Amino acid sequence: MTLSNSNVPIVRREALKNRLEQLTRMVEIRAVEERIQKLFAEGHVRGSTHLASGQEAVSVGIARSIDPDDIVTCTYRGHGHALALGVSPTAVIGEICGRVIGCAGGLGGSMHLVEPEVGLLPTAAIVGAGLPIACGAAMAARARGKDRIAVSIFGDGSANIGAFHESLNFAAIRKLPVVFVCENNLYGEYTRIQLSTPVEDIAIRAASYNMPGVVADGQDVDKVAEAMATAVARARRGGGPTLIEMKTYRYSGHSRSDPATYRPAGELDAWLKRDPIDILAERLAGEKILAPGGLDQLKADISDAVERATMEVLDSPAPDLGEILSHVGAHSAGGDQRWNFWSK
Amino acid sequence: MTLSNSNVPIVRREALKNRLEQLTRMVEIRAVEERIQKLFAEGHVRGSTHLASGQEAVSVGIARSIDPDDIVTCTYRGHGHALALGVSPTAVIGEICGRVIGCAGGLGGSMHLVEPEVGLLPTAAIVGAGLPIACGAAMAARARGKDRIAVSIFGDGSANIGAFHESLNFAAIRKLPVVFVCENNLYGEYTRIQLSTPVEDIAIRAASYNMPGVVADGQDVDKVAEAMATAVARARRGGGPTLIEMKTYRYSGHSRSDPATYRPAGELDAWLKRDPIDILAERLAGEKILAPGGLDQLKADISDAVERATMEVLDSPAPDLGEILSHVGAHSAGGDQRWNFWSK
Amino acid sequence: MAKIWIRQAVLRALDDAMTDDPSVIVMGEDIAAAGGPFKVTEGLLATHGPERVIDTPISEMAFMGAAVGAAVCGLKPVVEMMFIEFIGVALDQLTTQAATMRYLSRGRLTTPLVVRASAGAGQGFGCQHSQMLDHWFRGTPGLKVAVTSNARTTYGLLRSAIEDPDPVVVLEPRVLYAEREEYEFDRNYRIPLGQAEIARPGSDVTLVTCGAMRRVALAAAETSHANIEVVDLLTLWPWDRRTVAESVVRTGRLVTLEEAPAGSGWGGDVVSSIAIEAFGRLKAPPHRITLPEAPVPYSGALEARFLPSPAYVAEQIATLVSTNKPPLPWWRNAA
Amino acid sequence: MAKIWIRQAVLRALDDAMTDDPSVIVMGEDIAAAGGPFKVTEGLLATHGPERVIDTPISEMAFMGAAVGAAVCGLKPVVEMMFIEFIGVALDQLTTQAATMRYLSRGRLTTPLVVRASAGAGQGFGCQHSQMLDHWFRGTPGLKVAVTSNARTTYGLLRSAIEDPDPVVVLEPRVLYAEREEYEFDRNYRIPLGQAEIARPGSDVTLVTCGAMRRVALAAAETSHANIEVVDLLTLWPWDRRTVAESVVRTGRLVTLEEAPAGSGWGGDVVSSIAIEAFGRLKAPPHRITLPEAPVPYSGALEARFLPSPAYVAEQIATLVSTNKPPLPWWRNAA
Ligand SMILES: Cc1ncc(C[n+]2csc(CCOP(=O)(O)OP(=O)(O)O)c2C)c(N)n1
Ligand SMILES: Cc1ncc(C[n+]2csc(CCOP(=O)(O)OP(=O)(O)O)c2C)c(N)n1
Ligand SMILES: [Mg+2]
Ligand SMILES: [Mg+2]
Repeated sequence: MTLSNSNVPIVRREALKNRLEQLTRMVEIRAVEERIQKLFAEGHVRGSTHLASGQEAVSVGIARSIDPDDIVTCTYRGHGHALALGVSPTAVIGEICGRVIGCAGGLGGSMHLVEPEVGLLPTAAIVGAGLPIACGAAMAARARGKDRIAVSIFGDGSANIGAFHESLNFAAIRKLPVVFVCENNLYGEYTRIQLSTPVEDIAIRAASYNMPGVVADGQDVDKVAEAMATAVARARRGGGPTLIEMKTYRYSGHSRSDPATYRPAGELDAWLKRDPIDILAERLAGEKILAPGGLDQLKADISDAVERATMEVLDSPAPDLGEILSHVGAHSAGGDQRWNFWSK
Repeated sequence: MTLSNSNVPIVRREALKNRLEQLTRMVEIRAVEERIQKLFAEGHVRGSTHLASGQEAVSVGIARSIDPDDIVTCTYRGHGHALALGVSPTAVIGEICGRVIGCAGGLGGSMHLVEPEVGLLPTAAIVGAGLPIACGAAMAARARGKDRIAVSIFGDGSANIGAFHESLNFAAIRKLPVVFVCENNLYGEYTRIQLSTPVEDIAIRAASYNMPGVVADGQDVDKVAEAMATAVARARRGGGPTLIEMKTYRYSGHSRSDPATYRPAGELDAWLKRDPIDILAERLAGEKILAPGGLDQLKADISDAVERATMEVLDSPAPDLGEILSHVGAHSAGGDQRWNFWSK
Repeated sequence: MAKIWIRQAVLRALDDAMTDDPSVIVMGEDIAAAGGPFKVTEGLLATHGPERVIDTPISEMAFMGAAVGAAVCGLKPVVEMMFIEFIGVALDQLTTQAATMRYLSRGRLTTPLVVRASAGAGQGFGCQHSQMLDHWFRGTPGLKVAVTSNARTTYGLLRSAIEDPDPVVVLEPRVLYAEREEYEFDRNYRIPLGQAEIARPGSDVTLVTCGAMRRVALAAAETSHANIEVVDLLTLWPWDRRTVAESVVRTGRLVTLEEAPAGSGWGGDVVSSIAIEAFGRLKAPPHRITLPEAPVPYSGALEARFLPSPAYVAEQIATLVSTNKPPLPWWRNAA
Repeated sequence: MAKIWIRQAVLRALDDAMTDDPSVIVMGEDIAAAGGPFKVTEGLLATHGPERVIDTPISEMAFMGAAVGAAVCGLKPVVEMMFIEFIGVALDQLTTQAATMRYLSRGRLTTPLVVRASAGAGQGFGCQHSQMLDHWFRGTPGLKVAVTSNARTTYGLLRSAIEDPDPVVVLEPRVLYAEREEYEFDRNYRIPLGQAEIARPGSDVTLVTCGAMRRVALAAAETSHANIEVVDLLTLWPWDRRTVAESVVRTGRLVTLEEAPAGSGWGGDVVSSIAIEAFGRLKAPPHRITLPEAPVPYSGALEARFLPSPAYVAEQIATLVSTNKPPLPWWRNAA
């Protein structure tokens, strides 16, 4: 029932134009995150890993709104975005399990997913780091005379770091084609936004840069896409940057085994009632795109596919030890295989 | 005719309650800046020096509005603030000429004036550095159960650096007793504010932190003091921080020999018509505090006093070479002579 | 003796310091209500209250700088940088502001603050969360740098750092937090900053190390034919020249074991100093065992190879002792 | 040969690089319309236009990071950090992001960017504007560091740095900008990164140095009784082990002259490496001439004493050669 069972990022990305594929991808993201949680418990994931179950509509809404040759920067909470942008479950799970099959060959891990083919720069483990980098990508696009844009995805807690402020100002003054997407999932680590941020809507901070600031419903993929479309169009026609705040929620804790006991009782349940997958499934059912019982079938199919991907990963080898020194500089053994963003 | 010809910082500071002394001090600041410009030309000033002629009302307006045991952080453009807060012309000029008589014994130079006695921490040469430090001073005041506050003075260009954003957010979320004073003199180095900052009033950025943002006329010392009074009272009673933007102008270039050719014709002249010294002198004349011809006399007297201070400086020795290693750590020869901010 | 988690040593040091000195405050991200990302500050909030145990927004520049201001004005802030890499967005406040405060005020203002941070590799946190980065701080006039290596040194160094009148960086190898050790707390125990310790006496080789590498060195010494003296530097700046020099004069051989690539490791300064001071008195060339010049890999197999193992250290030392020539590192052999 | 200001060498290197390669852009504070705080970018805006010569707000994190993003996406940004200290608010973007980009993408993404900055002491800019700070960068896997020392090396290093496929920091001793020199531009001239040069041949002592200290070393060599070979490292990371080692083997003596305190200077790595490689082949202990461990003083008399003078260097070397013992630095003699 999945439309694209390709592992080729660009094919997966193009497939997102299809409504059903959008749902499929959201289900896939959820399934991958759940599998990763299990892989973590099984000892296959080292360090830390940051799940984004509950935030799937943001990922898919962004990915379907931009072109594969637009550039995206993102944080460690990037599994869903990577999958939505086109990275295959095998490449994502593979990276998180440190296998050669991973999108960074196992060198990066959960916090560092990457796929130049669909514009995804290595996701950054430092809060705020992606915002200035997106500004630079936008500068490059403009310098090349292309109408490509850059998107930077970050969390609510990241809106308090200096790089946020500097980047928004920088992009505004240079009218750069950037869309800043703040995923407001109400928490930065274990801290509720109210305890770190004295305003309710991050979006109002756009006013400090004379930039549009938009609040969007991050649980509804169509609302996400709608907000994105305006901002993307504005950026493409040279109108400058936009700040979009997606109101969303992460179902799990911040990372690894965080049980998220700091959340008030009932909060998670309330959000589960607005589950992004259910919202889209219901809409597609209404539009007769999804058959009755179709969602369950989809979930089962995807779950199988993710399980197959997981097995493929677990069967695949760890990177060769030579990799340690193969990609440090141009002098390294790996040599230059530089991606050309402007070949098309 | 000067009221305080003391060199004792705290005495100079207390004297500022007097209206005429406020004018006197502004005249003194102007005279010192002019003398420093000359000293620079004469080869007595090394490195760089940043004059604030034209901004005297901000300095005096702040100093008269706060207590000597409040804490102030400030930038390299700090001669006027240091003088207003109570540092003597000898100590300021002495520091700028690298003499032992300087307020930092000649170790710091023009960018690093200091006087713990009146709460002035070493002025910082790194843009934005003073804002977080002021937050910490405010934390210390609160921890000590004192109603002291901290004031951080910085420029318009500094409102684009990360530390500005982080500090305002930090102060707001902790309701710290800080007053953030932005001296908007229209330029950061050689760049007009419009080219670096996409909003006209820096003050509107306060909204990003749910903090009052106030625009004040920085050329009128009474308006400066009025804005300060509200913010200071709010801070003292636990109401949290305020951002005040002082609209002002620097008559000279950014530093040293910058001829400021980037300024549009007529701009300086327009500002000279709203000279802060003239504005206050006129008001004091109206209030019969200043006799007819009093301003000229004052200028002459102060000019003499500054010349005497300069001569004292030029007669005084360079610091002993032993100073190089005397104040690096507690282990250094200079030992601990730590100022106790809480002795009173 | 009780078995404790090493992270408890951090907690006890902070707790005792806060009890003994009301001017001590701690701040950082999620260190208060949540008890710390590594649970090393658990319970402090309840004991010492929200004005002394402070959760901050994700704003390293703000809270690092606030620590500077608070320190100048009479508090003793202990700042947690969760991962030492995060100070990459706030270095100015520590090395340029805090470290010059005393100087710029001719001794009238000081910044008695501590930056504690988890550091180092070994757990698969990837290349942006696994470095030691002591080279960003070492040799900065006005700043001290210490590295903990077990429960006792954690407690002893942290207490000294908090009592120090100047700014101190304390790096805590993250890999140690979750290890258990026999240790009985003694609240009067201190390790003076600037003082190394001989972790294991020996006569053939002086192996200078610190942090998580101390255990690697000790394990290597156990299996080695050479009689290895292990010196734990404890403070990287200023480091204990006398202890190292005396040991080297005794053993005649100097090897460093560093968790950093050679270009940024502390061994350059240590080896050069000893090579100068003990010129002509060494039986063999000094040798540095370091990381390869590469980011820290994520994958477990790679990270295990990346970090020196006891067997590798023992082998390197055996080659040095038997050949009197510095052995090649594994990555040059392999290539 | 024409006499030029050394700052003109920066300008020519940038101008020629921009002409030769349309992907080169320059950015920084006041570098476009105003021609640069040190006037090293004067005229570039007129020649190359506002999309390639970019004035930035005072936002080091933003424009340093923008350079990273632009580099990854095909431009070659040259960023001016007016004073190297300013990167203290933006270090993350260079050392943690740019330097790991190639690694994290297994060679598919690279960041060919240059950070140029004025650095060093000598002009009374005070302790927050007078450091070299190369230790913040040196030894960071994926990053190179070079230091210019005259008009020719400025041109040659900058052109190579801009052509390098990886990120490079180029430190330009500020004190040199305003000096004049005979120099004829050759737009094909390059100094390969990683290659040192013998600035003056000699037989008694190898004096390794770089940056503004090159002139001090050369002046010392002129007056010294010892026949001093002066090696200008040019690239501090990776540094040219072969040139240094061969020179030391020839002269039998190694002295470094560094514009940094010993704890952070590059001499630690150089001296330790040579002490290891040339073990037993040195006639005298190596020696490091460094700055004292203190912030850079403002006052002219103090700063003059703070920095090594040719006479002091010559004297130190004379003592080394005549006594075969490393001489004490002036501040230990004086105390
Ligand atoms: C500069 C920096 N400071 C702190 C951290 C540690 N950290 C990692 S994730 C995180 C919370 C971020 O919260 P938010 O921006 O809301 O993103 P979310 O995790 O909710 O997606 C923190 C503090 C970091 N990685 N980088
Ligand atoms: C982090 C940092 N970046 C750049 C500089 C160089 N710099 C010194 S003053 C200045 C302009 C500051 O402008 P503004 O904040 O408006 O203050 P003003 O000088 O007008 O008082 C700049 C860019 C610096 N000192 N620190
Ligand atoms: Mg969040
Ligand atoms: Mg200004």
